[in-house]
Amino acid sequence: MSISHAPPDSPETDISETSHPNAAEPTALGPVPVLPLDLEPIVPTSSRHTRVPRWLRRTTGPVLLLVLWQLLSSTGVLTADVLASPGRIAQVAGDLISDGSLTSAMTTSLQRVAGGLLLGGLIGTGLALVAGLFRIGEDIVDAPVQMLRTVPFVGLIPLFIIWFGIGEAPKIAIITLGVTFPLYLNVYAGIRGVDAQLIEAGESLGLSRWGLVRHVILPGALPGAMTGLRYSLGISWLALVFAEQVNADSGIGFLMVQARDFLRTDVIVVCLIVYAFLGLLADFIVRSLERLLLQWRPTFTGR
Amino acid sequence: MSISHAPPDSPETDISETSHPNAAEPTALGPVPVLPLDLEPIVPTSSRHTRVPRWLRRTTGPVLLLVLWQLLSSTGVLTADVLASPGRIAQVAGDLISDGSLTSAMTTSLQRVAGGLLLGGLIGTGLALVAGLFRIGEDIVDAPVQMLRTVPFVGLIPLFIIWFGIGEAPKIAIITLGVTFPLYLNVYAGIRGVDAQLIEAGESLGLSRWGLVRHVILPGALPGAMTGLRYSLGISWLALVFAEQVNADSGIGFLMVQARDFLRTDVIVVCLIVYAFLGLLADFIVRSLERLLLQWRPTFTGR
Amino acid sequence: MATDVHRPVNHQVTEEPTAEASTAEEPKRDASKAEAPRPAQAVRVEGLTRSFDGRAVIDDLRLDVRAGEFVALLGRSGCGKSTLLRILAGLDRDIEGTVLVPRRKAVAFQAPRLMPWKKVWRNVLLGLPGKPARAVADQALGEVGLSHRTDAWPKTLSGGEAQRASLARALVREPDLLLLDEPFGALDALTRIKAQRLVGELWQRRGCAVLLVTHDVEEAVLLADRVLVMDEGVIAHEQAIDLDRPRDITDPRFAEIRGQLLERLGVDTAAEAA
Amino acid sequence: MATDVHRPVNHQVTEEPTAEASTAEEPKRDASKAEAPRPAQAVRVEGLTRSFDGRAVIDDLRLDVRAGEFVALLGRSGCGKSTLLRILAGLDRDIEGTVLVPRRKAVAFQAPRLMPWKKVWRNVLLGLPGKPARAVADQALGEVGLSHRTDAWPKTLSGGEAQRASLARALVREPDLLLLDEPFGALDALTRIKAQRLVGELWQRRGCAVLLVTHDVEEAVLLADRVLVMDEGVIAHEQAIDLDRPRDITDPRFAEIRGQLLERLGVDTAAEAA
Amino acid sequence: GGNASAGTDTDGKGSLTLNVGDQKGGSEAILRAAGELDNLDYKIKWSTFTSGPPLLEAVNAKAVDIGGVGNTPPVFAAGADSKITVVAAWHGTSKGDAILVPNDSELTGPAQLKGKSVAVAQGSSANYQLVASLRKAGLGLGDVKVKYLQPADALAAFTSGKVDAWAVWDPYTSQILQAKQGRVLTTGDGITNGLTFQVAAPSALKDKKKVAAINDYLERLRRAYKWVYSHEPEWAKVWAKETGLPEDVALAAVKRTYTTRVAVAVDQRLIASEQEIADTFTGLKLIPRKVDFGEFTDARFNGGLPPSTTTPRPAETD
Ligand SMILES: Nc1ncnc2c1ncn2[C@@H]1O[C@H](COP(=O)(O)OP(=O)(O)OP(=O)(O)O)[C@@H](O)[C@H]1O
Ligand SMILES: Nc1ncnc2c1ncn2[C@@H]1O[C@H](COP(=O)(O)OP(=O)(O)OP(=O)(O)O)[C@@H](O)[C@H]1O
Ligand SMILES: [Mg+2]
Ligand SMILES: [Mg+2]
Repeated sequence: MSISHAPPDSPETDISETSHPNAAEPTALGPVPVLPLDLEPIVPTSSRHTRVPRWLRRTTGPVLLLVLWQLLSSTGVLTADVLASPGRIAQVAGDLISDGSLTSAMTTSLQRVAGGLLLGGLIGTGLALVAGLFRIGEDIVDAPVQMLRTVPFVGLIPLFIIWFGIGEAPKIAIITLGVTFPLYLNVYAGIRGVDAQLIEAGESLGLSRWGLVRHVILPGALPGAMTGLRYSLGISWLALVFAEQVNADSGIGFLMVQARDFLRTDVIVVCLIVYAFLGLLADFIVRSLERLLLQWRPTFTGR
Repeated sequence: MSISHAPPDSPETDISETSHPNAAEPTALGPVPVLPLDLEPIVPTSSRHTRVPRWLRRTTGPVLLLVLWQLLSSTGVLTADVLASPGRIAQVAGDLISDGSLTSAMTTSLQRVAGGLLLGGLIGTGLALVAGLFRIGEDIVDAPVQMLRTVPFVGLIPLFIIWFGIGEAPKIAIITLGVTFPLYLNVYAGIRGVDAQLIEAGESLGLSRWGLVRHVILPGALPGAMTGLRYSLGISWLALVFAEQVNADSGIGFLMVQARDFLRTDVIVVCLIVYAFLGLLADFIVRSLERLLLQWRPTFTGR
Repeated sequence: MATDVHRPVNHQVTEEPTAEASTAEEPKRDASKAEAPRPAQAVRVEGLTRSFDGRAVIDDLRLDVRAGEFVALLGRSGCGKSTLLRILAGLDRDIEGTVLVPRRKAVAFQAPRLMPWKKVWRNVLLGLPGKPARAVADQALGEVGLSHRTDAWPKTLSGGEAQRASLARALVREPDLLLLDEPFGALDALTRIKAQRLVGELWQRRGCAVLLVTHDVEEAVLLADRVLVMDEGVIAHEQAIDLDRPRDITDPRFAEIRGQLLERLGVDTAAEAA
Repeated sequence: MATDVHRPVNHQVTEEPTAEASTAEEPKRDASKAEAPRPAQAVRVEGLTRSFDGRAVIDDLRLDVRAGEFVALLGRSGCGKSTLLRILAGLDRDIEGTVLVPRRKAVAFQAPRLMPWKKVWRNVLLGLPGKPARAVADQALGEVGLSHRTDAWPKTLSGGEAQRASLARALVREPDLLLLDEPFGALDALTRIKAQRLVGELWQRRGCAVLLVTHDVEEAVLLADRVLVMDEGVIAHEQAIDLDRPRDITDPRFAEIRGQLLERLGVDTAAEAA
Repeated sequence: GGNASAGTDTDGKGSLTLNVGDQKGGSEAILRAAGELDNLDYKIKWSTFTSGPPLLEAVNAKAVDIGGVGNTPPVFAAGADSKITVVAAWHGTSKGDAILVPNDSELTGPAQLKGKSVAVAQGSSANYQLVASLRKAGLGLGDVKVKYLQPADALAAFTSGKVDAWAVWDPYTSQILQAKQGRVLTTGDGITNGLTFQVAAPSALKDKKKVAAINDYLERLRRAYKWVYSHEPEWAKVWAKETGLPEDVALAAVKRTYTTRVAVAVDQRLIASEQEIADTFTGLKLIPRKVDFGEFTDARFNGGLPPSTTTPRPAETD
């Protein structure tokens, strides 16, 4: 393990010579004389650009979408039977709200989603913990979950009807299923991504197995879990489209499927917009959670 | 910033005294005499348990599932009309394979999936890069994507038909859509999870913006991207169930939907099993990729 | 492959090394041991081998630390000091050989390894038995000069602050074996002296065994009962420091021991110039 | 809020500090400057302020470094040295005041900050212009004694190895301003001397300005043209080292300067005992 | 449930509960509109399904005792050997089953469909109608480009000109015609049997009390259908509200299809016409085996109903 000093004709000297021809032979007494350097200022951030509030900037995208849609509609590129104009849709939405069908649909669906989210959250995180924390758990749990997660809902509905009947149970089961897998995948990946050094530190501090999970592994897996949650929140509503095909007469998924069956394109679009808002809402919830739970995390925030 | 020394009656001394009553007053000359300690051995891993090869351990789960199924079937808990026995399913699968319908379905679907994965991969990662790397990109891209990702396929199919016709294009578009979002979410989260210190280091090394992306941000986002890929691989096949409702006459999704419409529970189960295998395959692919690309990562691997 | 750890304690190990067990590099087994006949052991390591990718970083190493002994460990960068510490802490079990350590251990790692998701004071309390009050953490942090940063997120600490937080976290544990991996490396002269004093005081009050990895020979001589030099995977040199405490840097015997150790580490003291 | 950085260079700043600009803590402006009349500047900092959560860590700081000058920066742990370095490196722009630095800078951070996904040698080459050959990295790593670990993943390096890799990564860049944040903190005595020598040689050959943050006063006096002591957010003390090079630790003037600096840092040299 | 019993999903009182599977704007709505849900001495628990196949899944799973579906889903259920039994039937015109073409299409008859693309929902009644219509015109399914599309998707394809024709049933037919988005190329008149069914679970038919309830339920349903004859606008209004269809479309569909339905017996002729459908699908390999549809019928609720070939009431629009 010796340190060799670069001879004067080493490749390293080449680099310096090509880039700065004035960097001449070293002297024993001090640095070589240098030409004046071009200095550049470090520009403080505060003087760089004015700040537009966050929420305003984030509405840009949706507003742009809306403007595009209105534009296409009014120029006739999108004809009414393809996609009704925002105005028309707003009117239909107004009708749906005033006759209470949209609100009641949302209420019904919300209950189902809440149930499914709760169950799926528990199962997904639970399985992820088992598979993430223990090798043996991984061996037993992971492969079946990886198999089940790609199994389509539609194929399972008949089985679910047989197993769970046609009440609320199969609907919640379907949502649960949808919620479970994204959470599982992300929490599992999160757990397996926790820095081994921190685990060691936790062990050396005398944390019990559960303490290690609670204080080290779960917080370390939290960023991953948040991504999973973001996905799950979306999926839980999407699963309604299937869940509410089974003996439902209200709910946003039912509304959607019914509108589809009776060719009510405008209602479909209203549903799509409701879904889009649910997506935004989910994002808002997760962002708020992240701000709260991940404030310890100094990471890249974009330029 | 002064260092105060604990007086003898400080709470800290309390701790030591309660836990080790023999830790008496400090002396100026050296440590206090101690009683013999109970030493415990550090047990080497190699002597702890014998190793079963990985693939064998991972098959435990699926095999257990299979055994359970066969058991339930043969004991009559699962009657044939609830879920046919593995034997019966194997026979149906055999028929489907021998008359070529399963193989041709897989070939057709595979092409669609490949197209969709490619497109969706590009779009998803592209959008994630734009939103992840630039604040302005996030402001414009993220909200619309968060909206779109929760929009149900079924509602979009009519629009896709109008835009893309009823050939292969809408099918690939649907798969693309399905693939895009998990990749987006995970790559975006991955980018935003890259350690700010490493970004700084990269900058200080004189990396160009693109160099920073390539050498720091993308590798840092890779673990997240892998989770996204795992999800996307699954979704791409799931999306077939919708995609192949649009003017398809072969494909695994078509087979599935057709079986459902014709109440062919046995065929449905065969399809489900095919899907389960696809899930395992996806997992295998991602695991291999991870082993290759994430070998630099010393993380928690379970006990 | 692994040495059976359950074999009866080999009587020859503790006090009277046989000819074939003592290496040529083990001179002066010495006075300090003679003072206390058959004292309690805090660490017993024998035939320890740890390889990375086939390269044995620790190779048939033997180490005994008496209970209450303060041992300093010197050695080239990369010679395996941290690896040895991790093994003693029970964190690396991919080993061959016998390792016996007390149950209550505390470690301050070379990198601070604070949990980024816990405020500094919570990091200090992490893993302590019972429900320790925040005051415990506040006091420990006060002792290392971090009173004003107890409520900070670890990632906002300066290098030295993080190192002190990590040190406080180890010291508050009151262990039987304290493993310190270059705990003062990132501290300025004054803070370092205070921290050294703090460790010295804990050691005296608690009577725990301490294994201190350091690159600062002066520090080693100042604090330790015995200084070990690690090289080529074994303890290549051992030096008892039989100076009275408190020790004086200006003592000529101090300078002599320091010089000997530096020479062992390959530094030609006369040529210390840039 | 921010000082306008585009104002014409204030002529009074460089050489003749006005009465109100020079603090009481700035004695001996000195010989070394007199040798080269109006030399080129490598760093100009004026009125620099950096606050975290309302606490000004750097508070109206003023700093000038001549091109080719070797400056050492001492200071209590947590006094803002790393913050200053990050600002000079252009990594922290949340500041007020004027900061002028050359374009070609290289930094060795306090923590190694190697990209964990790149083998050590790739880390060294990262960001170098052109397509540098691996030999360039191999040589740089060889110089810091890491020939045998060029192909390792950063996370498998020991603490000192990682620090040396980070140092090699900075040195290979041949910058006009070299910013080193405690680059030798985790190195044993011998390796440290070699690394110091390496930095000294690069400095002499390249003629770059160096700002070295260190806690080792001896090291500072050994290497620097000028030693700064930071305190309370400003450069509280400045000391030109006008000893001839190569410098001799045993020189009484050396010991005197060292003693003065230690005193500045709050260490009572007579009380250096545990 | 419907408007009256919103939130409860059950009607009537008593110890016995009849689980009835329904589709939106189906049995529950018509019974309620006709006032036939009063004075029930058993409970009816309604379950709503989006289409026939899932409803039959529920029947097969014994989750539903009885439910109403069109003429094709039972054939597939039989093909899958599901546990279902057809217990009642209505016969209406097949004018609602139509092959539609865009207004400006050059096609004038089914024979000209050769080489054209036709949208159809696989396994629907229209699927059979398409096959039968082509067969009558001397063509096979292979002579046209069949595009399997669900109605909502087919509508998009049809209106945007991606297909040349669309085989579909009411109310879609009425919707297209009402919106003047297309015209009828040919109807199912004389080609499809125009039947709709009530299908019960065999397990329910083994339960004496349930049989009695089913009998009563069918009686009420038959009365309700008769009620529609004289209350078309009223029924159309209810139906439109239930399904979200525009009222004019609903009224047109009611006149074209609904009011033509007469209750008929489950007899050999009925079995034969369903058998034909089954055989056709078996020929197309959509059903894996030869089906004996007779095994899936039960004639005990026929009472004095006329034979299944009874002419339906004439449609009021054309
Ligand atoms: N996981 C690993 N895989 C491969 N080599 C490793 C691994 N961990 C450590 N090493 C190597 O083992 C040797 C000893 O490492 P260790 O961290 O014990 O050194 P050290 O004595 O603590 O050095 P330092 O003073 O620089 O911290 C080093 O050469 C290091 O590169
Ligand atoms: N992001 C931050 N948020 C809040 N406080 C911070 C942040 N970064 C640094 N600080 C605080 O600013 C002060 C100066 O930090 P800095 O890292 O510059 O210290 P330093 O002089 O380098 O100390 P050391 O010698 O210990 O490395 C410290 O008290 C530190 O806790
Ligand atoms: Mg180390
Ligand atoms: Mg620092």
